[in-house]
Amino acid sequence: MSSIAIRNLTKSYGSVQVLHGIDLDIADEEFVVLVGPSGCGKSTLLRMIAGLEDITAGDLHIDGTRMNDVSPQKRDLAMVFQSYALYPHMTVAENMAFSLSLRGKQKSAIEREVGDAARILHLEDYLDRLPKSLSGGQRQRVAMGRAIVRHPKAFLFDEPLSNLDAKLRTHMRAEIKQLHQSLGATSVYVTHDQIEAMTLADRIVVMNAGRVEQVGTPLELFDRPRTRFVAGFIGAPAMNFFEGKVELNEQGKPHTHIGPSPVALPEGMESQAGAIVTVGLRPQHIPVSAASTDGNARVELVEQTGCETNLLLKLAGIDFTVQTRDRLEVNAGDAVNLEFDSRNMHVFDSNSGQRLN
Amino acid sequence: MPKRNIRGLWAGILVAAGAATLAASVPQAALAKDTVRVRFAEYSTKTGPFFKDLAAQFNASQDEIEVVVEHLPWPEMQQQLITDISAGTAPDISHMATRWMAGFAVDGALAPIDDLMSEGFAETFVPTFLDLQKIDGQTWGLPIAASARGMFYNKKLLEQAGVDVPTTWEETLEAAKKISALNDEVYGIGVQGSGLDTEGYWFYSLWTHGGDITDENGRSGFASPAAVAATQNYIDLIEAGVTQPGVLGSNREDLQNLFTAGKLGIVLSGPWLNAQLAEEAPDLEYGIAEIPVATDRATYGVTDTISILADSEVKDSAMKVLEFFFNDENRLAFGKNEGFVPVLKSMANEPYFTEDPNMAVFLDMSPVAKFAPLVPQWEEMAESLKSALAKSYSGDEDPAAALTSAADKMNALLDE
Amino acid sequence: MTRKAKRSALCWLGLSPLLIVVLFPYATMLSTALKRKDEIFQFETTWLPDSLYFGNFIELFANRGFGRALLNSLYISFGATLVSLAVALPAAYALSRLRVPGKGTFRTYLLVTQLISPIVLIVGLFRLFAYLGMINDLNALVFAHSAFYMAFAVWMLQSYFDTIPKDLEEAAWMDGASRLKSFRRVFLPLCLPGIAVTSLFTFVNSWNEYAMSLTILREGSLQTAPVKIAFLTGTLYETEWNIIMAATLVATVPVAIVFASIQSYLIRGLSLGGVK
Amino acid sequence: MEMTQTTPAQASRPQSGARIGRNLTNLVFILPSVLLSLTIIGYPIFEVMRMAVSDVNRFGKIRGFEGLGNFLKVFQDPIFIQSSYQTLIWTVAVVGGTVLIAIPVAIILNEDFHGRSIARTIVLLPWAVSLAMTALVWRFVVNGDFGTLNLALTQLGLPFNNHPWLATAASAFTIEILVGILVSIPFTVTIFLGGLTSIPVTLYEAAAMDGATRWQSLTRITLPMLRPFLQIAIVLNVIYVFNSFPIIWIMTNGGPANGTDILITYVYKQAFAFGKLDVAAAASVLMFLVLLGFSVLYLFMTRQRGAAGQ
Repeated sequence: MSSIAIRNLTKSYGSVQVLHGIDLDIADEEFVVLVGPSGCGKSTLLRMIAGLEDITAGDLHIDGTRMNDVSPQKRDLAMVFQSYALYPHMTVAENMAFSLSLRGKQKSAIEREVGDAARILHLEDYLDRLPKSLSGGQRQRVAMGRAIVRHPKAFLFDEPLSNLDAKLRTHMRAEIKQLHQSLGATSVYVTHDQIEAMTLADRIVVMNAGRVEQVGTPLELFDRPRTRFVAGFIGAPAMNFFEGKVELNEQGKPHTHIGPSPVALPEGMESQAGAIVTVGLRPQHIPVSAASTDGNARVELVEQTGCETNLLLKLAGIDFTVQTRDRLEVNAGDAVNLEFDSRNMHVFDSNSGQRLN
Repeated sequence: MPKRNIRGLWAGILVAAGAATLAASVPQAALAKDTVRVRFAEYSTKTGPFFKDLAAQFNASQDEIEVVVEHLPWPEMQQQLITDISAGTAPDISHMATRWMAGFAVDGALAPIDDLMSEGFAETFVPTFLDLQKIDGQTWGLPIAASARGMFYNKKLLEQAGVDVPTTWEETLEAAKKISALNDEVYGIGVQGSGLDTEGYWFYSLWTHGGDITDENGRSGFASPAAVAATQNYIDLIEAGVTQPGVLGSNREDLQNLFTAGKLGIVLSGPWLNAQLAEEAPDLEYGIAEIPVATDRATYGVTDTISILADSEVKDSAMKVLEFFFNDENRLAFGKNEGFVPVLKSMANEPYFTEDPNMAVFLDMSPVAKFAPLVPQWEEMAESLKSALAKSYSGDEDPAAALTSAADKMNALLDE
Repeated sequence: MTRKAKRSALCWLGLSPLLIVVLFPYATMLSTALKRKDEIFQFETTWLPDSLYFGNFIELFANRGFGRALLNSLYISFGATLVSLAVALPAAYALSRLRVPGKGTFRTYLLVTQLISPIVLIVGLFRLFAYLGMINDLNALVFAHSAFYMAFAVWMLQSYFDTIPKDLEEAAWMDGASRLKSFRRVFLPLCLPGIAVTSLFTFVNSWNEYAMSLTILREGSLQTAPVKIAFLTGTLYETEWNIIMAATLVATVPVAIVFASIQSYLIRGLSLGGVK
Repeated sequence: MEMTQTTPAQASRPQSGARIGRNLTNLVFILPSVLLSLTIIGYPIFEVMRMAVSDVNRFGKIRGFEGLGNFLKVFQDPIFIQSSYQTLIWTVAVVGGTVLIAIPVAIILNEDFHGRSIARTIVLLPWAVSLAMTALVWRFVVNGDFGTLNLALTQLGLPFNNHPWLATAASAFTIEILVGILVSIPFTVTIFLGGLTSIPVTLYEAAAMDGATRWQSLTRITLPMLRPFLQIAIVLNVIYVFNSFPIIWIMTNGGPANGTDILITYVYKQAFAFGKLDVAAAASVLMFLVLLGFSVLYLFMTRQRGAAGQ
């Protein structure tokens, strides 16, 4: 297994630049997830690592060797495609054995490897089938198996679960995680699904518009998103934001307003009075209680998920989402009380989007 | 509910198809006068216009008959005629090769014209040529074109090689050797090995060696000693390397083109080549002599026929058209146009034929002209002969053996 | 970019033997068509004519009626394409979408119609059209060609139709469109590429067809371009190569232009159709 | 030509009387095509069948019943046997050559390169000319003394000054086969290009990741995936080439010494030169049976193989 080092990697199509100098280090045996909205360049980055896209500028090192001009055949990486890209004219066993047979491995060795992979992936009964007779989940497993048998330097995953239904996706997610734990393979995984990113990754790389917004462990990203974009992207339901002007009270403590009511801001913020900031609060971090008659917010919609209740609220013309585990007896139109705790606040510069606290 | 719409769609298709068919089958307006359809094949680019013009003259000259002329290329003529006759859409008068006529007559496609011809008309023809149109005493057509064959030689090449115009096959071989030696791209004599009339080229040698197509018992003469000698004569030329390369790939036109380009010392051909040379190689100096001799003087007489079809409903009118075409003036014009030898007695004394040395030789040879037999299966016999010749010329098979199998085939066909 | 340039060079190099063989006859045609008749058979052959001579082309159109022949060919090819589409479209639709008794038999039947060369059938074909009074009728060729080329059209269209999801039509039915309307408004527009390709195949086949046109159209003014060209070869004692080459060149140009303009469309139509 | 699968929903629906009626109504869709081809092709086929078992004069008039006599005559004709053998060579060589050339050509034309559309158009060009014209032009090209082929070869310094290409059966047949291949390439390349564009790009990417070289992905991905297209190209080309008349007829007329005759030229000669429409009809029927046998066998075999892979 191997480490991957990416230095100032750039990609342009003609005059259009789609990746603007990416720097990233992936350690041996690490599971890194590239996440971001569609069009952010995450798949392009993955395909550049794979060698399927040319590198316009910058360097790619795998195990310390520069790989920019090495063809994908020689990079010894395995990839699981979104469409699985199973060879339709080969059986499951042949699909999995393909790379080994290309390398001229002995038949017995190939059989053993394929057999092992099939056992891990519960595919033993399907080895003689053609891909078209398999279900989506089985095809996905075959695609995994094709990668596993090779013992490559690293696994690359390009949104491998996006074609599966929700339940299967959760299940396969767990399998991939377990597989990684047992194989310890360096993995780069592209997805637009932040749950997948959170659950799978050792580290997450959040990308936006061809740039890396933040690299960190799932909890770092959740707890201390470095930019407003990351804050909004990670976490479900998405973080609530409201804008306000920073004011200092007599004690010199910063606060702002939502409508008429003042809201305390966290202390130690790198911000001057009068600056416009964006304040973020996760729905889980806004305590809510049913109010008698004149609560500060009005309920617009109630969503029950069984375990949690999501409330869509309006407060001084601003939409808020709040999640609570309490069984509140509220209906649309009712008034509720919200509390804003400055300890849970994420404050960003409204212009640059950079974190201020 | 979908049913109705399906019906609508179907009805639409039907209406469209019906309209098209209707438009297609509007009958021709009935004509008060007889329409005579005449079909010609083209000898040269002049043939079509010539007959169109003739038809116009005829139509202008009277009110009872309307001549309509169609013309077809030779290679398609036979197939088209067979197809037409089989479907009953044949013209009233059709041009054809005389060698097809026997088959057509035997299978009842042609009308005998003896009773249709007006008094004295038959006597205007050179008897040899009209006799060729007769089977079992009935006349099945008129000889529209007649040609004899002669030896064309390139004067300059003969001069350069220092040889006289050969008169025997032995002299021809010697002359051809000397001409071939002049230049890599000059060949002594052309020998035809493929395409239309390949067998005719062989007949020159056959008859001048004293052989014939059928013997005195009416059996095949393809394998007679004279026939083998005649074949050996060409094989000797080929083996001596004095012919054009690739005899088996050369058809009549290829030889003519070689002669036109000045690459060929000697070629055996017919009078039409005069017309072609005048147009395409006006500077070429050439002469025409009799076909070289081994034992006998001979030439190949070929006619083409124009016949009235058995299915024609206007045979009398058709005959009138033919008689117009065959009046002295029109025949002379046609003969001059295409370079054919006279078929009418009246033409024989025309200065055009007697004074031009390039035409006179053909006329001189007319008395020794020989003809292909008028048998229904002639085409098939000729095909097997061609095949035997190809095998002999290429050296793939002994000529005697090859010719014997062609003779067997001919005899079998004669017995059918 | 340089990589693509290198690849381009390799591709052209790989194709060059074939391209040379394809273009060679065209060079020959051009060379010969620009020569005078007496320049063709000379002691030394050359590629270039003594001087550029366009008389053959003028002769072709002014005196040989080649323009008329091209129009006849166009009429027949368009007609045959339309008629064969008119019958092949519903048949292919039925094969792809509907329950029809005897589908397998129909498929075998289509194959059987392709197994016999028209040349073999010429006598019967001629008798048929003679009976229908359609000798010397361009429409006879329209029907004959469409009958012979229809089977291929059905195969192409059916395999194309098979790739179009049934949902789309069903959606149209739910929207209240009748079967015919959904066929016309939803289905047909979707299969336009397939129809275009099929039309092209039929058109080209009809444009090039020789034996049937020769037999059924006897009148000079009704001949099609290939037949006209053959007639130029047809005199007994000589072939007018200069005129023939000019004619062949002229007959090629329209089709070549059509190819060039629609070739990407052609291949897209085919790939989606996936002739299977 | 593959059977469309009946969907389970369709299959499980009960066949009520109304449904059967509706199915019959659906016949309306295929009826026009059947009627059109039945009249125009069916009648001539019937004529051929009838003549094949009759004694017929040269104008197709039936003189009597012949039974299998015409077939016997055909089989006793050594030229028929020779032509059959040559037809086999002709068909196998032309179709085989076409496929072998069309595959790499299609693969190259499927690459993204400068001037691709020009190259594609040139490759399709032979399609724009009728076979008869192509054959005619090639007859001129290979003419020994005046043809442009020898002119070009001589200009390249090769000793082909006046080489007679059509003078031996072997050389003439080779030239004819090459021309046959040339004119079959456009159709075949088009079919293959259609097949190639239908192979998803990700398969090649997957193969590259699996370590396949370009050659390996060609032999192990492209070619197997082209198989259905290959099959259809082979079946259709065999039918067309087997029945292809103008090239041989115009270039050599079947000569020299019947060395380039194939069955269709044999039939043509019998019918229109020798006036033996009955023998020609019998030979045509045999040709038809051979092709039918081939098609059925081939389709059956490929379907079997396809089924075995499931």
